[in-house]
Amino acid sequence: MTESRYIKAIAQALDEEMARDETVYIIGEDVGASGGAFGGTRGLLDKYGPLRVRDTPISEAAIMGLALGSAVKGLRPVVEIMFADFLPMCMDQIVNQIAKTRYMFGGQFHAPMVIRSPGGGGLNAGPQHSQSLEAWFAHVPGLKVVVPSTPYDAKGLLKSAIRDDDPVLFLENKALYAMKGDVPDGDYVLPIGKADIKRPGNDVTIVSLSRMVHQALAAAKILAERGIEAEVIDLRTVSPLDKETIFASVEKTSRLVVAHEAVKTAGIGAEISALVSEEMIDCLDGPVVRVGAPFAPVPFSLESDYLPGPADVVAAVEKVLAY
Amino acid sequence: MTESRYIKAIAQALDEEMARDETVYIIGEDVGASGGAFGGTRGLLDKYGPLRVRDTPISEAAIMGLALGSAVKGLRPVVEIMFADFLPMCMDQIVNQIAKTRYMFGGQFHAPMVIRSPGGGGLNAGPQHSQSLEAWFAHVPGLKVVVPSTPYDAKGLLKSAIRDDDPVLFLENKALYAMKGDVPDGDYVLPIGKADIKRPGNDVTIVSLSRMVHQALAAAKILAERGIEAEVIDLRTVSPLDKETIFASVEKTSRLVVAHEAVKTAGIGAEISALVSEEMIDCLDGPVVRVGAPFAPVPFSLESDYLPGPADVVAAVEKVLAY
Amino acid sequence: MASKALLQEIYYSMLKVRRVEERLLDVFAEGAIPGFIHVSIGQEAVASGVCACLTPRDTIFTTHRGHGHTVAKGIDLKPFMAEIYGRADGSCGGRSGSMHVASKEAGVAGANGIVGAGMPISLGTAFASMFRGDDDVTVCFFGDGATNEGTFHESLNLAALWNLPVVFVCENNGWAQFTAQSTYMKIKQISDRAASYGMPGITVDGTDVLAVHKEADRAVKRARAGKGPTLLECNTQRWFGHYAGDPQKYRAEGEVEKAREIDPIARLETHLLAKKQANQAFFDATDERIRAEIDAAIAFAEGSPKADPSDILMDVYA
Amino acid sequence: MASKALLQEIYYSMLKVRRVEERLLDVFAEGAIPGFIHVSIGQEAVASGVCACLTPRDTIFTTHRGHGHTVAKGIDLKPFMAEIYGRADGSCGGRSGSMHVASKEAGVAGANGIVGAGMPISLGTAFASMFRGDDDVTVCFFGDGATNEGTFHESLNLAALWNLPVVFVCENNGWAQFTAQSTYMKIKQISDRAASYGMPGITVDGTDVLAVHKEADRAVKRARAGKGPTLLECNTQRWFGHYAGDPQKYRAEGEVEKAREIDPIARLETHLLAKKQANQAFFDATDERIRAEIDAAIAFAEGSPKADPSDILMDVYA
Ligand SMILES: Cc1ncc(C[n+]2csc(CCOP(=O)(O)OP(=O)(O)O)c2C)c(N)n1
Ligand SMILES: Cc1ncc(C[n+]2csc(CCOP(=O)(O)OP(=O)(O)O)c2C)c(N)n1
Ligand SMILES: [Mg+2]
Ligand SMILES: [Mg+2]
Repeated sequence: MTESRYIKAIAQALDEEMARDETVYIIGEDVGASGGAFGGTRGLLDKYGPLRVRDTPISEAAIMGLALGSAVKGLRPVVEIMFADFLPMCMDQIVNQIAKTRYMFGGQFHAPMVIRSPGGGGLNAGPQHSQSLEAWFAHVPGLKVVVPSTPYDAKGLLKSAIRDDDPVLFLENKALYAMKGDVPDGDYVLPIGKADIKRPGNDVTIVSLSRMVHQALAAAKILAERGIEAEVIDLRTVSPLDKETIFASVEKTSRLVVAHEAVKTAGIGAEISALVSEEMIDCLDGPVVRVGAPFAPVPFSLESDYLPGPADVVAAVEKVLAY
Repeated sequence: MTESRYIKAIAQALDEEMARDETVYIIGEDVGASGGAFGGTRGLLDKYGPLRVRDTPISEAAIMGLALGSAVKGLRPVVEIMFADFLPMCMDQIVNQIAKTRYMFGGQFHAPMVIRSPGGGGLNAGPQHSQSLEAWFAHVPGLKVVVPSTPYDAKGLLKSAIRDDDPVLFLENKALYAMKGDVPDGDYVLPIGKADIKRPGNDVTIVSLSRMVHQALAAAKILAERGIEAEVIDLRTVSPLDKETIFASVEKTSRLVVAHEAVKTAGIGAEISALVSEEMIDCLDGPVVRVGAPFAPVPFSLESDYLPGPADVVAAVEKVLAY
Repeated sequence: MASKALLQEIYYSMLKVRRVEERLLDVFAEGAIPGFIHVSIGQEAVASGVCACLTPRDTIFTTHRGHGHTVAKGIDLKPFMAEIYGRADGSCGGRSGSMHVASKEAGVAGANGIVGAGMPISLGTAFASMFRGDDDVTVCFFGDGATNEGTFHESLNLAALWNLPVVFVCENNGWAQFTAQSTYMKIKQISDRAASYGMPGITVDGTDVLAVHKEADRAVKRARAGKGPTLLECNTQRWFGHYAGDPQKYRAEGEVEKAREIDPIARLETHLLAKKQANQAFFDATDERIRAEIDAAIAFAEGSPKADPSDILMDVYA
Repeated sequence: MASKALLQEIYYSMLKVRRVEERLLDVFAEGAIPGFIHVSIGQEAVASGVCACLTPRDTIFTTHRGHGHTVAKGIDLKPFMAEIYGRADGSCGGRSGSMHVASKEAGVAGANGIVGAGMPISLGTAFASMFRGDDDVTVCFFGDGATNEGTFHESLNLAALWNLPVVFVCENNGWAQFTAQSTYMKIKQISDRAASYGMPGITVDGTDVLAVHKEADRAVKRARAGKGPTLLECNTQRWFGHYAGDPQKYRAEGEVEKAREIDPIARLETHLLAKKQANQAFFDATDERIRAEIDAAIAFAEGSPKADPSDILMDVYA
């Protein structure tokens, strides 16, 4: 166990998986000599050489298609897209090609590949470099979507993603890259599709993901001071969703708040709320309240006002409890 | 009032708006001499000439950007993208450029433009030509998203969309193109952002959109035979959502089913369900049940098994009522 | 020079493509096939000339107009036909139909319904060969219209830069759907675009299968030898409409008739007869053999059940 | 030949770009600016040489490295600076910062954070001129790295095909972020790509403002006269890192020093002195004037309040 930053945990996962499986390779803009815009691939070019660490032109669609074709032939590419906001540049390849490959070709071909890309705000990077787009991809059959919130989770989930036989969109979070946490040195994997209870509690369930997990935990602390014990569930994966863990918690608490950084409208919180309404409305002792960003692009200067924080989560819990 | 097909109602709206406002022009693949892949622009090249009806290369991103730049300069482009499944080819232009123009530039520029594109299944067009992607765009601030279900609605809403000062994604439905209905010959507009009660009823609310409205109406007929009066709400617009009309109906019926053709998971039904849970859970006399496609690409051969139909809506209503 | 045996093989391939699509037009008109189909009749020399240079281990990517390439690459006609019929025994389980026929066995990594989308993917199978150090080659077929998609540019640049073993075959039939080439590009010769990437670009008469084969062979050998990609433009003619049933009202009077005068199969017959490398009896026997194969494939497709609705979620994930 | 007045104007423009960005580096290092900034120091001849050919009615599009173009196009420094500071009086209300500065008044239709995204949009302002029959011109600036995006290809093809009044200015500084040109394209001269579209392509020494101005003038006049687009490649040098604070470890030893020896402003000074079109006193006075303008702009930005949080939903829709 070593204390490590989130971005280093990612680099470590990549390193270990490349050492373990020689079909794993890295591809993306500036992933080589410079080790990635955020350092996620640092040291890998020197260690694994230019055949397995591929610097590319600024050609997102070609990168994504290339990765797909190589995956179909049995390689395991890990693509880096520098900001999740650039995923729209290769949206057809992701949605119409990669996600559909196994199904469309009747299982003849499949695409074991990982797309790493950081989303989220907090760096004042403005409207085109701060978005949280996980809800789109949760609407796309054939993709898995992973959203780690800690260095430990990032490493264990990335290793699982690389070994997965389906394409995994691995959405990192820029504002978490510098976050430190304990990370085992050796091999371990965390299951894709399983949520994690980051804090147990009996009074209210807060479902969250990525950076927002930390806001939820901060909120839980404030609530605890008031005698309210919140259970904080970190989804870890938004597609497929871990209904079981969510439902078990709501069964216990009867109260649900869903908190994410993405725009609230048509975000993944809506899906979770709808699932609970649909399948266990009986258990609810109040409305399901969602916390998310206002319906606007991420503003440069007003970013801190825009992004939801612990106070918003606390307010949401209060609303549920006031019922 | 003339009986007209849905696609003809669209062509008529375009014609009338081009006659009314000389800044309106048409741009897209095969929109000129051939009148569009589905006939939506038939006759317009002859009438308005090649400056206002622009056949393009197969270059979706360039088309979309061109439309944006011209809108910024005061023109009112109506872009045709042949299938909604191709919107991912120009996703950056739609999401990062068009939708953000007004906000990002502090209101200095805006993008009064319409993107017409047909979605939906029913033509056995397979996994890359049958998708319903409205939920993605409802998650994008700055866009409006319109989803007409009848020839009358299509004409009135398209005219509004063209006159709107914000970018409007106008999602037509291929399987409805041949549908006939009464359409006023002259000018009329329908408000964007207002839902329409296609059938009043007191027992259960069915919220739907596009082609699924007709499945919902068929379901309502079956239910009526059993003495259940369903209110069928046609959203007409999925962004912004008309909460008022939905809430008023649910207040009356206490029961809600949301039905769409898109994949159920993370579809627009989730947002509607979540809104109701959040703001009027008191009024509900049962779970909010969603009807949508299974979590798979649209299969070619199994399309009719895949697409939700009246029986699915009836089953959903039964589930709500059984509560 | 292509040998007699090879030319006879190519003749068989071209005629097979032709007969398969003629038959598809028939059964489509009868309503036996759901959805829509796009035929390549008149363009057979490209599919057959290029695929004659490939081994079963090589991979091709094709488009909405992909029957010809797929048949020429050697797909088993039975699952091919069953796929187009949307039946359970189709090569993709009937999941996807004409626009998405694929066959792992035959090295067809897929037709594609998105114009320009195959090019990026073709880089990847080629890269896998480089990565593994095998000498397999990838061929990516696409139309003239597709060369205006951004993916063309990104893909050719990357292929040239990395020296990937891929051949880009542009089947230039002068039309993109209902729109003529001059409406969507200013330049005439698409192979000129190769210079933008530092890649050789060649244009051949795509109705002359010998010319196609010769240049394809050179390009494939080049790729196989690790010398990098080539853009090969084959000028050809689309006899029928964009899709089956398209009346082609947008084409000038007499244009289609003129196109049909240039029959790549007849050209090859003339050549074979002149060179005494085949006679009418060979042509007839080949035709008979092909018709029998097609009959069997149609019977297979018609006899195959519809896919099982309970499998609707199968193969979304592993 | 550029007149003395014009050259003095260009000198002022170049020095202004330089001083503005030097000052931005300073205040950024002090932590006054949120987010990140990208400076174009060393590349001023492109911005100033090109923009000297434009009127306020003409429109430019630029990139993440857009301060130079925007200043050279004539933006009022006060709202420019306030925008980069993220203040309410910024030209975009502080909404977007350095990567998205725009000014309707100055004809800057926006910097853009997405590489390659400005090119398609620039087609549209050009098309609007054609549509209306006015003689305004659009200039789209982008980097060498951006020429590998699919949008480059689609945009140049469409511009050439429709003969749009747009000039594509590729500012080739040899680097895309931390990666050298040879890593992402095989060809050396980007203007060669113009041939793919039937468009003239020209390469100039982008550190020689006279050369830039001469070719830009020709291209802009061509566009204004309805004769269509041009691809103008300006070879230049990036003195600083990709973003402010980037230590450029990836550059070879001595490379940055060598780049800095080629100073486009010093080159123009030498020329002006040799031609007796300006003297040291003019240079000094210009510098002083610029510094005062910048001081005023910084004071304005610093004095401007943060945007009002209650306006967060303003301008999402009309
Ligand atoms: C991204 C995308 N845009 C548009 C279409 C619609 N479309 C299908 S085929 C076609 C024309 C293609 O022309 P070309 O590439 O020359 O191929 P051909 O049909 O002539 O074989 C078009 C526009 C599509 N399928 N995908
Ligand atoms: C679509 C997209 N991909 C990648 C990036 C990240 N990025 C920002 S600038 C840059 C390099 C651009 O190089 P070039 O076009 O040469 O411009 P320069 O920075 O040299 O002015 C990259 C890769 C981006 N902003 N957008
Ligand atoms: Mg063609
Ligand atoms: Mg550069």
